[in-house]
Amino acid sequence: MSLSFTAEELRFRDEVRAFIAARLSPELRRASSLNVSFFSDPDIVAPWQRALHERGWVAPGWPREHGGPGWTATQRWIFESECAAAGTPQLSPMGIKMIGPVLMRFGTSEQKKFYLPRILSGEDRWCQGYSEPGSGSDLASLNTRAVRQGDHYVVNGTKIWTTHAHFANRMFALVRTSDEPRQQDGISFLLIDMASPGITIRPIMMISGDHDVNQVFFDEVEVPVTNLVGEEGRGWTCGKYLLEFERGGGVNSPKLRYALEKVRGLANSGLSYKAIMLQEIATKLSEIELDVQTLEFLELQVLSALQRGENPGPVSSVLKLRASEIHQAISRVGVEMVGQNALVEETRRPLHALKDRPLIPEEVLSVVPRHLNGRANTIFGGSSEIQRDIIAKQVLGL
Amino acid sequence: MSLSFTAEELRFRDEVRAFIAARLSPELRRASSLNVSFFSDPDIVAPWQRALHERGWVAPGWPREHGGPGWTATQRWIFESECAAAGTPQLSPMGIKMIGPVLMRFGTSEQKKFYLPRILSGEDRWCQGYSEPGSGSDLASLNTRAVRQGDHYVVNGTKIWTTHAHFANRMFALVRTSDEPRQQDGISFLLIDMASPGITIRPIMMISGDHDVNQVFFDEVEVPVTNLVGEEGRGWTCGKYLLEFERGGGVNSPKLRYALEKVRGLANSGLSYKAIMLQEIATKLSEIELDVQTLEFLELQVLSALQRGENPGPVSSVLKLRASEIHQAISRVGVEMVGQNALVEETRRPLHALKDRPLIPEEVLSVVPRHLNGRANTIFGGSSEIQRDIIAKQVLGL
Amino acid sequence: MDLTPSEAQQMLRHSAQRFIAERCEPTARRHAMQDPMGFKRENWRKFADLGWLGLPFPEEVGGFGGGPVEVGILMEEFGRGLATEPYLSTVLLAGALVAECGTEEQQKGLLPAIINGERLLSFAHYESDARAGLSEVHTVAQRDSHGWTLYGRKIAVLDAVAADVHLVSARLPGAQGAGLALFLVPKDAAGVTLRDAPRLGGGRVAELTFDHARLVPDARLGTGADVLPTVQSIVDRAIVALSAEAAGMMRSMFDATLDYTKVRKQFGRPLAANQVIRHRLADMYVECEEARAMAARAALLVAADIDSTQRSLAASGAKVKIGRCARNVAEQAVQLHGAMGVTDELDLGLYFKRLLVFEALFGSVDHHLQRHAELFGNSRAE
Amino acid sequence: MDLTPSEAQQMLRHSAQRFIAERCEPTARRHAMQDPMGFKRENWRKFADLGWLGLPFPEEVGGFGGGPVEVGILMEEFGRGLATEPYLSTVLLAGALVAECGTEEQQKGLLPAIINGERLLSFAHYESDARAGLSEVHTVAQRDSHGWTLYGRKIAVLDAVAADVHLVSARLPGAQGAGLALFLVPKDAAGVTLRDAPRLGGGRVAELTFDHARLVPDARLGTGADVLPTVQSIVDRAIVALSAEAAGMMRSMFDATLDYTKVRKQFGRPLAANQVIRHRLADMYVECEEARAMAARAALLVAADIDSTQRSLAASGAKVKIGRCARNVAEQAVQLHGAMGVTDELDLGLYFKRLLVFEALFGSVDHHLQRHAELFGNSRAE
Repeated sequence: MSLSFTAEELRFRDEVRAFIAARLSPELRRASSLNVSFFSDPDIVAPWQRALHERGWVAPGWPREHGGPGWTATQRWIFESECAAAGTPQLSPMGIKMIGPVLMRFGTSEQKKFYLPRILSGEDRWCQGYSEPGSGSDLASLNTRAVRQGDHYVVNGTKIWTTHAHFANRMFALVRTSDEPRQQDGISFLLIDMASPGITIRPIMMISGDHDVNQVFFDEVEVPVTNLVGEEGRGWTCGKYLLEFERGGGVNSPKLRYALEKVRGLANSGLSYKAIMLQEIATKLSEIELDVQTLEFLELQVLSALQRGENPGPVSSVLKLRASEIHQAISRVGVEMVGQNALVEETRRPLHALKDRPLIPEEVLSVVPRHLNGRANTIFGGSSEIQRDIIAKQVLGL
Repeated sequence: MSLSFTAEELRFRDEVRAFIAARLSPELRRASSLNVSFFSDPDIVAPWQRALHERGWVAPGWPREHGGPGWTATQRWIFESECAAAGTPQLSPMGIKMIGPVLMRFGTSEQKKFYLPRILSGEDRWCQGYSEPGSGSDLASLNTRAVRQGDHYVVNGTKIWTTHAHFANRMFALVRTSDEPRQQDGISFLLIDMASPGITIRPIMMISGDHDVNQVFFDEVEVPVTNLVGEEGRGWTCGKYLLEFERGGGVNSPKLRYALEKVRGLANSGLSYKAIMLQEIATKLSEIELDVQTLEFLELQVLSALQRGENPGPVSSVLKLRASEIHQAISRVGVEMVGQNALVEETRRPLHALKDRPLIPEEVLSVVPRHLNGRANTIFGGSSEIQRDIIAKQVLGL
Repeated sequence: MDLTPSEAQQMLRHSAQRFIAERCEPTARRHAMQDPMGFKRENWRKFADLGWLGLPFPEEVGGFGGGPVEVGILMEEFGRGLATEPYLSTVLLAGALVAECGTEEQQKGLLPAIINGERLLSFAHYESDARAGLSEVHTVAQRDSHGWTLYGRKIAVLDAVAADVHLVSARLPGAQGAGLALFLVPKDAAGVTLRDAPRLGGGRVAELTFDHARLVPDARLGTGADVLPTVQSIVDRAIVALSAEAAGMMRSMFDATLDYTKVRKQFGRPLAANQVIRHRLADMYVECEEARAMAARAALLVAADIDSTQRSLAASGAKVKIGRCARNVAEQAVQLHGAMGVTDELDLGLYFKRLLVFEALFGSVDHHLQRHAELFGNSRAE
Repeated sequence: MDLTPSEAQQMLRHSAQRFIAERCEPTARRHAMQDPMGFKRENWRKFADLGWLGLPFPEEVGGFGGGPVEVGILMEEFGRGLATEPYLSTVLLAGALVAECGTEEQQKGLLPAIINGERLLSFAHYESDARAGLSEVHTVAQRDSHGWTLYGRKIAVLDAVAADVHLVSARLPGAQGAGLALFLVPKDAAGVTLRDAPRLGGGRVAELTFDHARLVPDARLGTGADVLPTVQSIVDRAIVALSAEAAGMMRSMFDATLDYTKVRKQFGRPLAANQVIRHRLADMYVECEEARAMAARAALLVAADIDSTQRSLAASGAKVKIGRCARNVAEQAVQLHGAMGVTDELDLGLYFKRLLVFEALFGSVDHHLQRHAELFGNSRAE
């Protein structure tokens, strides 16, 4: 057992560092650092994705045959760590980590050939149509209907919490194609062109003032039958596969470390009245540091199992649970440190494009919105309560 | 609204203080201070109860007609506070606060005339026969049977967690006298002479080494029918009344304050390496102090409602929940403060009667056993989980 | 010892509840929050009509002689309804300082106008390099034959945009050494710059810059004593009042959550059917009760004749205990609302943000915990 | 980067698991705990036979050249079975100090006898007025022509009653100033008094008093350098080893609780049917995994070639993180066992007490958190 990287791995790390140093402009770095949402704004993502695409590094987890770099698990770890440490923009996972893997597994060869390259190039921007107003944690109870008429499905209903629907040109969605005794059995997986007539988008504002999520309405929207992924009525299988990917596929500790370093930087600066001098702040930062170290090691254990070709098992719920809690702890201590500067509410977005000087320094400006948006960490993508249910059931066999 | 005592109340407080100063000997105070169990040992209690009995102060909550002092709620509060602050021995609640009130409410006049004075004098020492090995939180499922044969019930079965059964000469018990569709309906409330043939007591040792609780076995034990309290089959009503008393009747904050003051004394002494100098200890003590203040005010609100003749409602679960948690917080910080002196395990009892000098100072000796016994605070008398169930149901209407 | 509210106290609560129900229902509140001043002037006039603006002032100057308990009752109801009127800044901070430190003339000139709702004041004290200690003031006031000149910058000035007069703390260089003084600065005084922004969860907040700001000779509040102890006392009282407000906000968040979890269904049954959620609601309920108890206790103590250490202990204690409870109730309320909880479509987020303001105002929970530990240790050691 | 255990590491774990299953099942363990020495000597011989007593020593002195990772594997299994053998005191503390500081002669004289199980050592360092800092030593050793004389008192000496030799830290007055030295004190040396007591959750603990205790000239360990840095290093390594042991204990408590809540019925269904209990078990499971990860991480780091700051950070970090997790798992395990959990009828209480010992040994969790914050801040500032 060893925590050290091999010489080869160290060479790879240097290569990644050199790439980032060359391609991440100071403007892009600043804009990315001022991003307060879950995902970076498209205008930040686009130039960075172009740079990665030129190098073939857009989708670290994809196999070579589909345009991935064919990296080992350790290489992927190194890449994610270096990107996080440098504060690069975060590419939307909805194409690369969600629909991409689903298509590789369940898609027809036409679907793969058409969609996968467009994900890598950034030509397609995807959103996810899962939750509905009455079906949040209880996803299988969804009600959006797709009725087959000739070579089209006609879709009626509504999806909610649709992140970046207002930027996306495509949606993958779970829809009900029949009523079966077991709710899961009547669900199908459809790819929907967001330009289709009959789609309207209602923005949902976050308490921070951000516009990330939306409600999407479908009124007699026609979707070609060729846009069905997998078999009709078997969409739940694709959906579950994707959810597993959403929960477990992520490597979170490097991003948490980046967030923690930012807060630590604040603690060491006059912007927080040098809060690090206070024992309670210094020890809180140490406690969070230890939580990040622990999560990091748990993630490395998963990676090590993957590298050996083993299945790491249902550990993804553990990782999601802890990552979301740590994320909130980081943003919370940030708010504590900035004192009465937390009183100022800045709802204009994006922060990096503000023209006038805000009332509080730029480094402080993102602290409160990040904390507010961070409340969603333990809710979106399977709430902490759902994760504990899963651990009790799947890990502990209860 | 006012938190201040009236002149009359202040005079009463002085009277109580003078009494304690006169009657609480240094030996008794030391022995009481070294007591680590829930209840004081009988050899500590007896002399103190005699002193109180001479003055008519054994049962602060009892009405005058039954030998109580007829105090107002505020006077009771003052009395409890002063006793706790002085560290007097704690009289067993099982006679005074449990069976006494039940007999006043449900007993025959013969029962009242016979038993109540013997509670006050200390001639009778009671224990409670409620829980059974298969019936803890789910009390109504109890199985100990009492079958009527002529003018006797014949009791068979077993009770567990019977505090001080080995010191008691009487037990009040819930027994099953018939099988009804609703389990509660077949239960009766019996008074059992512990000297009856067929009773055996098995000690149950605590993890601290203390012997407080027991399992009691009944093998064809004869109990006169005159020892039935209330109607046959209606024992659940008496039992519930008593549980309400057990949970809500208590005033806890003065005892918690006494425990906290002891720990604070330790923190200010060399025995904890003057732990108060450490910010984390000083702030922990402040946090607990604030918790005690809050509980105290909640208890005073209840008292104020009682004084107005109002029913304070189902608040007793809130008080029990918080008091037990605060108790544990106090004992825990004690253990943290004594450092490596916590390594020494002293299981001999009672601590005040140890003949040889123990390996660690006397003031430190009780810290770990108190912490170990304190784990039962959130379990006995209705676990914290049960209290939260009750709050959700009875207070929140869920 | 009697914790029964008096009839007058009950009436005060009822009138506050009526006001909140009528004028702070969600639509009206959102509307008020959009106002450039952060509140509606007609509500302020209503405050005056109801006698609230004079509540804590002595009867000699036209007030009603109410104390911390009465102020707590008002603030708790303001919290429940998330009122955005500048009661804290005009009445409880600046107004109280005028009443405590002002000359008779200054009191007569200002207090009646505050009480009848004509004039609004702000209290400008904190500076950008001060953490929470009230003595960290670098703004300087220089005396000359024409009056005073002020130099410095104040941050986190509550509701300054609506104020007619800013009450500004400053140091006096020279003879008086470490002493702190307060100055009445008209909003349109030369050399005063105001930069205003929305405040988290409602109301406004500003930065005030004094660059060679010229003031008349009697702009100084009072007769020359160091005002720091009074500022400390008024801020402690403000913390106690804010504690009651926080307890009210918590209760509203709890009630909303209780209702939501009863109605919202997942997996075919209400959320509140889940034991985990039931227990969490039980804990939130306990915390709401604890917060309310602690706010009432602090108000009663401050209302009684206690020394400054006991007063500071009561204020810091309330801030810590209620701060802890508030954080958990606020976070759990959002969590139990699920995705809806993080959107601006409910009012929950406004309460969440206002409770962050409670945490941030006048020193963090950790600051007050440390202060409590120090004062408590000291007071025990005596 | 590869976290797969080697085959040798897997074999070591299996042999430890076999030992625990055979010789540390509950009855045997209770029996061993009643022994006046706190453990069974035949088990110690078995330790020798299995090569565990030589595990961390270099091959030159007859050891097996194992490192912190291998020690961690043993300790984790010891923790699972709550073994009471004095492995920590004899091998990981005193033995390691002899190996690090002893002269070649001292090493040759002691290490083989430790490795073959013939001799036991204790490490006597802490004193009654020392909190956790390892430099707070007041015991004094005076040199004269006949050898050394020792004055002082040591507390919390683990397993001293079974030791043949005590390794005692002392200050040297005079020329050498602040330096710390270690002395080999035979158990029957004149002027040495041992008072022994049971240790919480198994094993023994003693107080050693040295009143004019006479020692031979070569009783001093090593060649004269200040041993404080080495003591610091060995204690850090001991903390890392104890962390693995704690992770093992936590897992056993968790397993027992999981089993109990599946079987125990209340209100007609298993306890584990309650969502509140299921979620709590989920959290306990996560904490067990976290503790195990953190113990493994610390062992791997200390095994690698890191500087003393990084080593101390790893040790303090493990103590803090595992201390927090252990407390919660231990408390919840007792709580979920209900009344049974607080009785001595189960072994749960023994684990609970041994985890208290883990918390108390070598400085509290708070102490190590503070130490981590200081070292981490410093190391970042460089």
